[in-house]
Amino acid sequence: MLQLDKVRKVFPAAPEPYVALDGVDLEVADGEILCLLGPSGCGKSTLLNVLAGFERPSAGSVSCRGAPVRGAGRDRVMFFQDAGSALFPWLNVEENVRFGLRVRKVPKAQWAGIIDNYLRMVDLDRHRNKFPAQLSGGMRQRLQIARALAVEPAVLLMDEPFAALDALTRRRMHAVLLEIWQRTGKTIVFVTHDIAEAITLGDRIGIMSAGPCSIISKIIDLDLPRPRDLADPAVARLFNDIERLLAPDIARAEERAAH
Amino acid sequence: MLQLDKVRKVFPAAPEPYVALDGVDLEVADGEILCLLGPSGCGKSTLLNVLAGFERPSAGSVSCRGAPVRGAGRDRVMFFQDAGSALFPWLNVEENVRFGLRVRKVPKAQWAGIIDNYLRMVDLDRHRNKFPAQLSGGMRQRLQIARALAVEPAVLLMDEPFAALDALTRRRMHAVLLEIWQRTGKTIVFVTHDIAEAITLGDRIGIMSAGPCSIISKIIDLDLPRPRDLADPAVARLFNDIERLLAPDIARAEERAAH
Amino acid sequence: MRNFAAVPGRGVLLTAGSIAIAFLSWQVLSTFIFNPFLIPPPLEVIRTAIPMILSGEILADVSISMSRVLVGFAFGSLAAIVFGVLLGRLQLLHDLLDPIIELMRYLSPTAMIPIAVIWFGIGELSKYFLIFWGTFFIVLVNTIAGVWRAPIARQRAAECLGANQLQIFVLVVIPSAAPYIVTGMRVAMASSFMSIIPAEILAADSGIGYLLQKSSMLLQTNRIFVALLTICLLGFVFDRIFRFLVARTLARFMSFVAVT
Amino acid sequence: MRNFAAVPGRGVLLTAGSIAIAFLSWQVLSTFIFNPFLIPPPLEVIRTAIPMILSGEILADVSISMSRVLVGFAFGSLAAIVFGVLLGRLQLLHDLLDPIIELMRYLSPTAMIPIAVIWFGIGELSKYFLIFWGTFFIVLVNTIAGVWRAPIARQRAAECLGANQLQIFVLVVIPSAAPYIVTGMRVAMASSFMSIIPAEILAADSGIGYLLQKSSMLLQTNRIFVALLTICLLGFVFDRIFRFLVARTLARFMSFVAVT
Amino acid sequence: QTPLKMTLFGQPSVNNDSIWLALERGLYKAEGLDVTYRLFPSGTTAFQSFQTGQGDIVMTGDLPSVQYFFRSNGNYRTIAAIERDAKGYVVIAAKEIAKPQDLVGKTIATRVGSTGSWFISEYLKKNGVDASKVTVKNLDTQVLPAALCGGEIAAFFIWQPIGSRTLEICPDKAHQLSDATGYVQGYLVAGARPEWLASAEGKDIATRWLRATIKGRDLAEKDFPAVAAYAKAKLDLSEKATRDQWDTNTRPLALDKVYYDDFCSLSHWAREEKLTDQPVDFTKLTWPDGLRAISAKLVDAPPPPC
Ligand SMILES: Nc1ncnc2c1ncn2[C@@H]1O[C@H](COP(=O)(O)OP(=O)(O)OP(=O)(O)O)[C@@H](O)[C@H]1O
Ligand SMILES: Nc1ncnc2c1ncn2[C@@H]1O[C@H](COP(=O)(O)OP(=O)(O)OP(=O)(O)O)[C@@H](O)[C@H]1O
Ligand SMILES: [Mg+2]
Ligand SMILES: [Mg+2]
Repeated sequence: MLQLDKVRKVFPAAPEPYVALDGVDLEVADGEILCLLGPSGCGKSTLLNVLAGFERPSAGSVSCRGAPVRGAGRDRVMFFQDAGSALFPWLNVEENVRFGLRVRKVPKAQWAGIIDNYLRMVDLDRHRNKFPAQLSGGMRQRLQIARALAVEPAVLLMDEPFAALDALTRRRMHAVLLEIWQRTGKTIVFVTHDIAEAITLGDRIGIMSAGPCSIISKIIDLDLPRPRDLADPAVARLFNDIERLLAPDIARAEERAAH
Repeated sequence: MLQLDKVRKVFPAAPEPYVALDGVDLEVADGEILCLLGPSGCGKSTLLNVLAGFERPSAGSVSCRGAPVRGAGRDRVMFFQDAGSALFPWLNVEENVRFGLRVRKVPKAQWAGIIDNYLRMVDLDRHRNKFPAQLSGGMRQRLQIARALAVEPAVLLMDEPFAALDALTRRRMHAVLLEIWQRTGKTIVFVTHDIAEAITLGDRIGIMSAGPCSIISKIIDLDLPRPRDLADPAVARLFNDIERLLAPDIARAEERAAH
Repeated sequence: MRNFAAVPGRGVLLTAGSIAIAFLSWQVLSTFIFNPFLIPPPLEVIRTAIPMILSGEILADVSISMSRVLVGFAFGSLAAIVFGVLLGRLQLLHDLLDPIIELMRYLSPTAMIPIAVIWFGIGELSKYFLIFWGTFFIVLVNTIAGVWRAPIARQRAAECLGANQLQIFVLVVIPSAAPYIVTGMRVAMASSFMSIIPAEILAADSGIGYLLQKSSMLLQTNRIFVALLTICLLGFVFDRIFRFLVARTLARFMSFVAVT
Repeated sequence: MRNFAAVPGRGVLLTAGSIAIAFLSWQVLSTFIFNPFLIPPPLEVIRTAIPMILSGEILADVSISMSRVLVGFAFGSLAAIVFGVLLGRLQLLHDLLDPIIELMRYLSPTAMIPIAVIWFGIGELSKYFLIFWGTFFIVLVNTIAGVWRAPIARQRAAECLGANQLQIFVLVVIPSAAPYIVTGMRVAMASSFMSIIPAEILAADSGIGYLLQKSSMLLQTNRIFVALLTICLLGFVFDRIFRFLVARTLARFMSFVAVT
Repeated sequence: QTPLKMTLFGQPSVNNDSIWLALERGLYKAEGLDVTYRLFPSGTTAFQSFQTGQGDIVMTGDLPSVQYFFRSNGNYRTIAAIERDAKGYVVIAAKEIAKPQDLVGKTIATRVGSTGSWFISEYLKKNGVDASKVTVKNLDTQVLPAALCGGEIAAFFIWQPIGSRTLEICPDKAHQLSDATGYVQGYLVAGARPEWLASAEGKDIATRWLRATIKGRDLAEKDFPAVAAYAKAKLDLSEKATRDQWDTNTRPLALDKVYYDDFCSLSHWAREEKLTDQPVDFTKLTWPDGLRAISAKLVDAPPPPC
């Protein structure tokens, strides 16, 4: 359904252009959860921006259900890494969620129910009158999740949505996300740093190499039943494998730092 | 050295004021690392803001080395949770680090050396000409770390500094932080969600209760030698204890959500 | 916007105090240092004003001038906001029209008088037009600047949540640009009050601008100062009302940057 | 600021095209629809201008007016920025002075002529003062708005990194307010060019404003338009230079909000 | 001996031609004066500066000189009537207005508070038109032609060259209904401050200035090409425009009976209009000593206050 073909992304920068992505190939099937792992600054967010249609690739092509992606589409909803910048600061919690419903012309009668439901899901129902500036970092992330889920898009592009949440809230959010996914069959591209999170959620895990000229160096199929338990030896082995796959870049970086 | 006495913090909000902190007592000794854990939105950032002197407590008192805190002081450097908002967007990576050196009147001759050192430490030396808007989320966090460390303050107040870093970069940053701490004996208050991180770094761990009217419900002394291995049974037990301490709030929240 | 909703008590006190000091120094300066014939002291001005107020002369002038300012200012601001959002978003349109705007905005309302007469005659319409002219470009430049600085992430979020271009304009870009637009309107307010004077050169037989001109022609210094003081006071009151309305209705669009 | 450093080729082409269209429509309108004596067509204006250019008359007027505008504008902006940062940061000072400012900013440069003469005589100084007056309040209002919206996190970061109050002003608050200040200066530019006219009422014997008035007195429509067109062109060029300088030296302060 | 410094405020208008030629031909220098000549767009703006103590001699119109005299509590003296004419004021009307009575029910315009208002009042009165049946609008001078050509007003009363410009702009719609002959005369008068005139130096300078200006007048009356050349060079006035005005100029350089009569009439009108509240006392408004020192013939005995 989502398809990236030899995508290259070059940013103009001083003193020379910065090649963030250099030939990324990727296919995400309908109804699949693909997790992306990779070292900080490798180009995960850039990749999501290309998928969302916010950024045009410098070369290569992007398509969604066979149609080339030329801009943002309402079928693909992005969860932004920097939650603060993507919320509408002049709308309170409730109104931020309502925004999507209103512009999608969801019948007014349903609004209250949908909003209550999703706000309760992310545990913000007691804070519905606060404005984004009055929220904590984690609350902003949760609000963005509620807002994105409430419009029930076919594709979710999520950029570290749970990074600022404590372990237990995060676990709850995993359950919520999987429940919705199982019920509605959304396609999800999920960027994270947390290997355990990737294993918990993903059908497949894409590993990106460190930048510049980053690519998806490896794709791992997770043929494990859900829920997945990290204590399970098969899962633990996988965890270690992935950690090792990510390590070479770190090792290289450490070497450089030592000089 | 740092002392909070019956600190209460009430935010004006509609429809009624929100009591974030309600009687927080805390003492942080010189040269200690205190980690703060607590559910999202409980008031950890608020507590740091009060310690930094950015926010006046609504009641209670704050002091640093016996002197009451009346405003920000250059001895206490804050690492902001929202890295993007705290960087100077018109200065590139190198200049952001240089800012602190310049205003602290560090001799010019030393600038280049210090900047190189810290940028290499956070692996941003190859990106020194980029502006904050050109950095990834993790890179912004690392830049803020470099900037804070470069001025070598006596007290570091860190609000989830490593939240957006991948596991391996994060591990490296732990090593860097501990190395600096051991060498210079800084006092560090470290907010995190990651129980493992708290155990790795802390001398003590403070657990905050969920808001509103949050307090520090429990302080745990970690009498374990460093480096600490999560596989070690004593550490693993601690991990579980802490998880359980944090759970009641989550349980309560889950209950509410179910209705 | 910190001050937009200041503590009323302290605010009123300070305002009164500061105005009192200003008037006092004016009184002292023009009595003892300047020639009171050149710059009449405030008491003198008030003495001149009282019969004008009692006879209703000033009130009539004020109401007619204010209605002109209000119409011109409202339409000028509205047109500038609509236009500014379009120019700020549509690069091609901007590149095409910017040079013309850049040429025209240096024409003062006074310079536009002949054109106003040709287009709109010597009735009320041409007066509205001149005040419109004094308002439009200021709000326009500010609106474009505000639109350019509307954070892209916010617009992208709106777009993928399902907003169409018009909705992005109205629901995201304009609110994001609100602090610029409001600042522009406050600046333009002064300009639109100043434009009363050229507007009322045009076949007015009442209004504060007319009073000012007639008194200037006749070298009636006291009456000139009555007119000037009236304009200042009206502007002051207008700005306070504007601020109050902004604080009441637009506070949510104004404060977000400061709070963090 | 997206457009501040537009692609030169396309930019120049579009600019030329858009100005050409504007002049063409002016030519057509004033030849066929308006009375060409009231609004002379551009070719007529140019025909009038040529001997004035060749004789050096215009050049002398332009250079003297430009020097007046530059001095007044530069000092007005500078004073407004310094003042605005202080007022934006020191709440008490703001509350105290705001009412006086709110009263004074409605006084047009024309209204200030008598005071300018009293304080500065009829020489260059009073002309600088009037242009200063036309600049100051606009930049001031924008600067205060910009200072109020300087993100607090940034100021706090600077403070705990070790910056003192002055350093926070200069290194953080002013750069954060730069987009507002620059916008204010661009708006004020139009006002300072318009202020040439009242400034040169004052016993000038050269300058574009003087040319304009002299021609108005004698109803020399063509020459009036030469003067107006010159002001517009000067303003246009001045603004382009200003934008260029901003793009060159201040780009880093301007672009950060849009990029994310 | 060093020349005496003085500053003269004037306007860019052809009725200043006596002064122009005096300047051009060095007549002031010959009188031992070093004249700084400053131009103001109108007598009113010149007075704005004059009242702050700038300038020594100021050229203004009739009504402003009287107004200023009262507003400044008598801190002004007219030292000579430099120029006057009735032809310099005109009534330009739409073609369909053929006689004064046609103005009834129509809107006419002038610059309110200028000599034009006086002209309107005298014109209507002497033609037996009921002033209350005519609407008078205040219009800035530069707007008058557009307003008349656009059909917004039926007529306007104003000084030249605005009238003749209007006839150029829309000859098909406008015509000159009348000039001010027999109604009013517009004046250019020179004035100064009494304390300056009372000082030995001021009196000396004023007298020298008058003497030189009289010589300039003699040249200006005869030498049209010189006036036209000056107007062309300094104001870019066409020869025709200069001619039209030059032809109407009469340059008394005196304080004569005609002056007193006209100003009495002006004073009556101004009091009717509540622009002034007391009669003009010519012994206070004028300073005849300078002219008298040149020639006693130039000054007539003033009438009683009127
Ligand atoms: N506008 C830009 N101009 C220049 N370089 C950019 C720009 N945007 C991103 N980059 C660079 O592209 C690279 C990838 O950035 P990206 O944000 O995609 O990383 P990421 O994988 O999301 O990292 P993180 O996990 O830290 O969020 C980085 O080196 C970044 O500096
Ligand atoms: N300016 C404000 N006005 C009103 N409420 C506020 C304000 N700032 C913070 N709060 C509230 O105070 C509580 C604590 O916020 P805080 O940012 O300290 O949480 P936190 O523990 O840092 O959470 P997180 O882990 O999600 O960052 C939250 O409920 C938040 O909504
Ligand atoms: Mg990222
Ligand atoms: Mg926090």
